[in-house]
Amino acid sequence: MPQTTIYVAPRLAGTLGTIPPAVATVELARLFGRSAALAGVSLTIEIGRTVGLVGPNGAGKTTLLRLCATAIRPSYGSLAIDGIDAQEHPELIRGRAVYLSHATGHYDDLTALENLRFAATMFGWGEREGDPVVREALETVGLAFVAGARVRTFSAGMRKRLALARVLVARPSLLLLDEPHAALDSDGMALVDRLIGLWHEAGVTVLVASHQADRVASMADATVRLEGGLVAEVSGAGVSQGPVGATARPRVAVVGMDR
Amino acid sequence: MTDVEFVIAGYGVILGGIAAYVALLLRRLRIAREALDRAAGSPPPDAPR
Amino acid sequence: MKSRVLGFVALLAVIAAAIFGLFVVPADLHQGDAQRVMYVHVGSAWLGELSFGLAALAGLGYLWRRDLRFDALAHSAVEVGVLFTAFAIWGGMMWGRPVWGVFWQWEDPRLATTALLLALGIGYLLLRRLSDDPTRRASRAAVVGLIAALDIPIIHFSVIWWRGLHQGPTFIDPAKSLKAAVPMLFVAALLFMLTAFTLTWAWLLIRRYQLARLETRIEEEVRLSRINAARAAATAPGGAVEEPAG
Amino acid sequence: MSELRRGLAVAIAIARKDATSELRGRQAAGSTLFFAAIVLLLFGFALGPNAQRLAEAAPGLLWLAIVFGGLLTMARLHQLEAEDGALEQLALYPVDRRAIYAGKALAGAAAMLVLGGLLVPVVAILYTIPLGSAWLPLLAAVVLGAIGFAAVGTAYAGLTVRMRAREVMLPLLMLPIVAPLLLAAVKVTVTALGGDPLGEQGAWLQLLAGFDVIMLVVGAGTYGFLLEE
Repeated sequence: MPQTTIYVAPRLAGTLGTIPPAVATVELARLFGRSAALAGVSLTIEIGRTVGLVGPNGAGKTTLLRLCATAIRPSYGSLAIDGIDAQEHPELIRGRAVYLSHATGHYDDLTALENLRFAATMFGWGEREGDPVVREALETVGLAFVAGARVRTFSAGMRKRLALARVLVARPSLLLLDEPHAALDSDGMALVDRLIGLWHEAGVTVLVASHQADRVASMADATVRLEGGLVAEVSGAGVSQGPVGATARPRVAVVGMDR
Repeated sequence: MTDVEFVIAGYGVILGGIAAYVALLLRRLRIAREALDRAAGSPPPDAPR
Repeated sequence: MKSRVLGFVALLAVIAAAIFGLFVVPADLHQGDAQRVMYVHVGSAWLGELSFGLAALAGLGYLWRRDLRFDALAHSAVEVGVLFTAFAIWGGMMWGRPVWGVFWQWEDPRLATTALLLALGIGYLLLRRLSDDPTRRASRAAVVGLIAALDIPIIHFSVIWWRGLHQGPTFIDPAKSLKAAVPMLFVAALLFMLTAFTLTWAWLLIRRYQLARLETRIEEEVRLSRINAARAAATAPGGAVEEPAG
Repeated sequence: MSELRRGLAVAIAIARKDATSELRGRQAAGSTLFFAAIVLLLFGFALGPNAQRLAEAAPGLLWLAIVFGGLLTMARLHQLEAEDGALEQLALYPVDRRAIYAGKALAGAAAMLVLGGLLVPVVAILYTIPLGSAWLPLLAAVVLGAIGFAAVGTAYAGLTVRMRAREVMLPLLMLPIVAPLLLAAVKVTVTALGGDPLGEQGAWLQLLAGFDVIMLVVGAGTYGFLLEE
């Protein structure tokens, strides 16, 4: 088993020295055009927990992950990662919350090593200190043998492994994995499980959206089931669900209405 | 065209244009107010775009 | 309603200014009656540029405060600005054709600047139509409005230098240059129409702003109804959707 | 100080990444250059064959080809990011948005410099223009023009890359903005090739430089808003 080091973002002390929850949302909603991808989610996830996010397609799993990663802005409601409000200071959350998307986001004309080195620089590793980190990550995800090959030639599974390597190069406090097992062979899936275990041990909060409900349930402290953009059910430890009003409140920016 | 015709065309289009825009604006305002009352009143799921 | 009074005053002012400019003021000694178009042309051009300046400031306001009211003001200012810029171009042609024999005068820096302004405005409005998410639309529009407004002085300088620096024949040959019969009346007519147009512009802007706000509110209601519909449809027993708080 | 150094490292990493992709991308850069060269050829057919008239029009045609080629270049540099969700990943890295803009603008300016630089000899050949002593102001025009075009192009390509009808929106938004740049660049080129009786070349270079500074500042300041989803 290749040696894998997990790097974690420094802990933020909340007010009065308490540890803020990793994720805290109040009636979080997001629209795309006029369809409500997320209709109103009030969740609190404690730090260090591994949480499974399950539900049918279109339930809002990916939207919730992208909101937590600050990839998209909330339409309504509020969201705080490690106590940082996502609307006011998304820049402070970037880097702490790392998102593994379906789209692996690599540059086809660059080699695996070049893509990963670029990611390392972006995550703040210097040229020299980043190199061993990059090489070890490639080793861990089993892509060392194609380090010099262009990503254009990679299969979907290899691209997903490179995306996993990118997560290993980051220093997250919260991981948002969107169907990490997808496109991977059995070894790849085992790799994902091993990594999730390592992240759990290192105290990183992991939110895993997956259709492998049973696989996720066995590793997760808690499971959240989403349906139609709402929380249908929460089970397990470390995750609690808040109330969701029957009607959403218009945003302040719009309210100052003069008929 | 004589000078006067150009002047008439000049003033006509500009003042006429303003008048047309005013009419359009007032109509759109009326429609918007009705739509808002409908939307704010009893919002059917697919309120008119 | 305050703006109703403004509207009424603006209407009277425009009619009076038009009558004054068309009939009271004597024709220009060189350009004859054709010169009368200048009053509406100059008024429109000035309001076009004013609108874009206002839109840029409102855009900045949105980027700073993230309040959609700034966005509504920017949108309204550009729409009204495009209208007056189009009038300015039309006026320029209706004045240029009789006096200098051509509809489009490449030598006239103001005409070129106004044309680019029109293009910038149309680009802004098209950009808004192609975006659906209100906040993203507002951010994009604010940036485009800001860049456009910053470009206007550069355009102005470059076009003036472009024509002025090389000592080719200036487009106003002496025989055709303005020579007001009664300079006092000429200036009065110009200022009168300018004021009338500015009042009209202000009224149009207020009304258009109200319309923009109404449309934002409607969009908001539709968005909220979508969310509330999704919440109401939550059939899952465990769904923690409370009864309406009342 | 380290904040600035980090921003620089990020910008250089992004520019290097784009440069590598450009050089390796078999189709990209070369095809744009050929496109611009063919445009120049067509200009020749449209305005030719009177050599004297072509020589007179050459500066204008050169910069028109650079602008049209530039539109493709700017779109391509951001299309690079759009495939496979790279742009969203780029926006998620914990880096200053101005550094991302600087990196993309640097890559854009380099690509424009190559395009402009290679088109000058093409124009010299096609329209029989003796470059001779004019190369310094021409170089200044191409450099300042490239920077200015990339400064605006990076912001507007970033804005339109995820939009519907982006092929028409990028030119529609950009062309009015770069009108003064085109005007100034052509004037510098004309005075460089045909002599500068009025000594206006300096003024035009200053206008280009001013345009570059303004667009770089506002571009960097607003790029963050353009990345927002």
